[in-house]
Amino acid sequence: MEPITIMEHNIPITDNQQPTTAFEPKIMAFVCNWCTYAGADLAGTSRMEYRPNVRIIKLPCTGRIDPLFIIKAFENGADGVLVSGCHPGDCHYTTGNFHARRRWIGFKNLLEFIGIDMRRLHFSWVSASEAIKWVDLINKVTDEVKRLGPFMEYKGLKG
Amino acid sequence: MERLGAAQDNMENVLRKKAKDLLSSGEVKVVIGYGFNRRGTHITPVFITKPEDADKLVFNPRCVNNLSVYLTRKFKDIRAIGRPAIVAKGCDIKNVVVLIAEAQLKREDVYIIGMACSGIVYRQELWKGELKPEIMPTKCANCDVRYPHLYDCVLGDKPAFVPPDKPVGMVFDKIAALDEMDSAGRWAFWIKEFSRCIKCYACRQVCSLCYCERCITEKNMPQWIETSAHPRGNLSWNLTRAMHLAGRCTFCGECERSCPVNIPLNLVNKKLIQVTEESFGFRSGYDEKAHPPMIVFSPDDKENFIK
Amino acid sequence: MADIFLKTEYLDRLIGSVRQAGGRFIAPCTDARQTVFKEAHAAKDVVADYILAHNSYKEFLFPQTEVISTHKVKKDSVELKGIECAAQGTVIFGARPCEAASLSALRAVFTWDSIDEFYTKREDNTVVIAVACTRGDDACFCTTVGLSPDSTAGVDVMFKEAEHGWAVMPLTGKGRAFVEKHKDVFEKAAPAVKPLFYPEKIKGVDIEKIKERLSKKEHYEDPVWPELARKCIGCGACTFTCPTCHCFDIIDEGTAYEGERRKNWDACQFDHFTLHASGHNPRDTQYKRWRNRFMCKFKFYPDKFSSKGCVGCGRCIRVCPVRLDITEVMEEMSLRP
Amino acid sequence: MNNIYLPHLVTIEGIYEEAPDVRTLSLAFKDKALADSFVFKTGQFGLYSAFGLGESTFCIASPPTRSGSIQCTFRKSGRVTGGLAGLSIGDTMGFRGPYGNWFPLDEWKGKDIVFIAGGIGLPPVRSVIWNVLDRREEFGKLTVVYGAKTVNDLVYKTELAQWDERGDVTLVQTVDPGGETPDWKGKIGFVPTVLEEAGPSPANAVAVTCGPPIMIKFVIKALGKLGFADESIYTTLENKMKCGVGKCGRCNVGDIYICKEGPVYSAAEVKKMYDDF
Repeated sequence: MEPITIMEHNIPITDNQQPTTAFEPKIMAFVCNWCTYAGADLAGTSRMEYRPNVRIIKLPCTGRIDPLFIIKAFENGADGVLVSGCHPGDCHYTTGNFHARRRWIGFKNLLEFIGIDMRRLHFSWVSASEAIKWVDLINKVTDEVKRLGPFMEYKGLKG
Repeated sequence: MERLGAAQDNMENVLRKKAKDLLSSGEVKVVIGYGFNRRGTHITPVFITKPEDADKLVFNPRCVNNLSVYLTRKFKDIRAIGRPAIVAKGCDIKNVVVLIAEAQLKREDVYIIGMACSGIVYRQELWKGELKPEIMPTKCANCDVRYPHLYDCVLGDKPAFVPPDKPVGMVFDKIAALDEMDSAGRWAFWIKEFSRCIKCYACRQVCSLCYCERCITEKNMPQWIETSAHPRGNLSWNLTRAMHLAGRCTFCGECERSCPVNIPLNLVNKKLIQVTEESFGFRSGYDEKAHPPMIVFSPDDKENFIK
Repeated sequence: MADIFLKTEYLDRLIGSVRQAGGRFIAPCTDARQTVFKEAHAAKDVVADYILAHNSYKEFLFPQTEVISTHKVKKDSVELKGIECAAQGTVIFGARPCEAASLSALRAVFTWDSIDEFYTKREDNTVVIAVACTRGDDACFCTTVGLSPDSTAGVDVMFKEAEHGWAVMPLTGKGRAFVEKHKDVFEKAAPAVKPLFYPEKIKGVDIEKIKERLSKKEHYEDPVWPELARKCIGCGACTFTCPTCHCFDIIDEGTAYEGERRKNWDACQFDHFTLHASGHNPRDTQYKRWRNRFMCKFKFYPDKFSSKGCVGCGRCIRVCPVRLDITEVMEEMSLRP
Repeated sequence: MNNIYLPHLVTIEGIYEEAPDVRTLSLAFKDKALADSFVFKTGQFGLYSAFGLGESTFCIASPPTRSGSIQCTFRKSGRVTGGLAGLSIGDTMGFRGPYGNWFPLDEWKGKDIVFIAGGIGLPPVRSVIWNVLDRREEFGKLTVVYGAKTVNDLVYKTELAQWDERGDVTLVQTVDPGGETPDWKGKIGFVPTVLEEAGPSPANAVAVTCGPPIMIKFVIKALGKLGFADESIYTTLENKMKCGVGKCGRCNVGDIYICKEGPVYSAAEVKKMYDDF
């Protein structure tokens, strides 16, 4: 899967989908360059098969993942969002993922309090060698969001 | 640091005298305080620059504003006057503490006149001549800084009030009620509340911790937050503002008080205060030397959701 | 048509009658612990005991955000569609005479030279029913700006409170047609109306004097401006609740491939309102922005559109987080030589 | 339906790099009938849309004497101009206008004209210059004083060379101190000072100026020193605009709406204005 670039122009991720049996969710994955992306790469070069629903945006570090990215992904029609980076202690920049973890603790609680279904938002640590973990994660997240159906609550927020 | 004891009814006199002294000695150039409006019906911020005007200062339960907003760099005109003194309740001083911690202000650049406080009204309109618990905001019911914690001089006698062990008040009750709901219920509640938002940005402007000269919503390359006041743009704005205040908000309640459409912003802010306290053991506004929790980390931060 | 009366219990039938004809019935209702103009579905929604709705009803004529065009960007062309404003028949009930007077100001700005149909179509399809004030508070100052609790500017039908109902006075063609259309709910009677509340005229305020003063270029440098507006925090609460403020922004929303252009409320109090791309800002400090709003109300509108810029409803005073009182500035401007 | 905010679709026919981040777009209306009927006067402006990003206001930089297409010149500085700069030849954008008033060229017949521009203020003046050059015989002596921060920032470099070569235009170019290159032949100094040095005669002459607001203020002063009457100094003021038609409320200088009663004013009118630009 070709990663798409950061949303300078808000590249649309979805068309208007109606809940059908053939619903294929759009999952946005924000991953760090050094661990999770390399892990996903390993999955690809190892010819592992996983659900094609995920769109990966690669960032230098999880510390770069602004909570706004997640809001924007939902605004632009993502049905689920996955955020993933190096395991604590393994950050390429030493501490980026520690900062990210703090931020996510706040943000996850905030979104939960606002009422966003936490089955649509996943956080994980996937290292460069964990291709199998990545594949399992994507399959699990995709299946879970697929069961939930399209994120109509957010998509319904029109002007 | 000076302690000027005074009974509640004599505090104003002590305050005026102090302000007069500060201005005439040239120690400060302006006293940011509270005064009556011209018709004497409401309390409004006043800026006293001449000793003879110090008698305009008042202090009573209707002094709801958090004047620390005037210490931020948004107010260049006020900074240009010279060193300010600020009349501040304990809860307002918490914001001054955060401003100092975040290097927006040097401790020596402000003279803090701390006011011993017995509580304020939630909104001035509720004042009917007597301060009753039902017209007081939740912050007052749990206040541990009725006698200020950081000051150059403090006025008034130490109030006997002791905050309850377990926090009480409407905000806590509502947060508990929301926590009880399922996510669909919370979503419905918040979308309804945020949908009223008119993007007047009173919440941002009145907040002393929203001191950015260019707010994220004014950044348009790309336009992260849609400026339209439709439910999608409103949700994005309110979530982002809450997140930007995470670990910094002191629960002064100014945003909710200022909101012309009564969005219960205190709930979101208090929720995040609870989260930062539980997760990082941090309480904002008490220590001007402590780093705000979102700019530091601990390798031992605990969470249960990162798989 | 004389001596028309609407019984309190018949308000429900009036609402039903309007809604049956496909119209919106906007009235002061309770929402989030305050009285606001909202669509009422039945008389039980309508609040009777209020001074002034918290918001201005301008949002039903000039919505906070509305789509003006949509576009789709294709590989080598753009599909552009203008939106035609579908103006639903609207009845505004329970407006106060002060805010009704603001319509001429809005109409003037939206129709001078080019005509903004988004506004005019809605206004044409709106009947304003004002209820003369029997209550007020210390922020009311209609009498100071030359209006009164039963002034008729902009009002299509005037209601005056009486025992068990309202005395009804259609004032315009639109108003007469409205009463005629829903004649079944009205009856013939001439009850005694309740006494009106006249806010005290603020001593020392002279609108003409203010205007004269504002006409002098020197007042721009008057050191009193920074002082008067010092406490202003630069939010848009006053402008967004003001019935005459009309400034807006035009922005594009959507993705790189499709989206819409919107007209959104904007406020002259925001620091980025007049900021040039070069970084130059003609109104770079808050007092200049505040001065502009004040002048807009008391000089530009009266001069340019011969209409009232300020109708004295007092919303900006009530809603201001720091209680910056426009009447105090008016007083100051009248007092100064 | 009459939607005053709906732009016309135009195709980009040409793109010219003028200076770093400054480019000119040549635009043709998609609608043939409109292309034929479209008229404007020099000094008027329009709103240019990059769809999905928004609208920006620039003057029409081409003269009305050259029909067929209109041109705009802008500096890439924000969301919309960034988007416009990203378009290529053949792409579609939006245009609405012409709006505002214009330079009273017909009143200037037989007079000398002094053009003073700074930086990105040349485009509106350029429209007048070409308009005047296309009707050269109707006017007297022409002087152009143009300055920019650096040599590189001078816009319309080829046209400046053309004007220099013509012989019937006196061109004085200047750059701010420090902005010169080793082979710079023009002057070094700020526009108002250079203007005073050039000392164009005020007799039977009008002056046209555009540039940053601060430059305009000083140029008007300098022209006054040279003996120009306020009535014979013209400038174009451009404030931030969103609607272009006197509704959105942000371009006003005091009670004057630049978009409707401007953008072209004489210095006499400018001096009457509130100091709010």
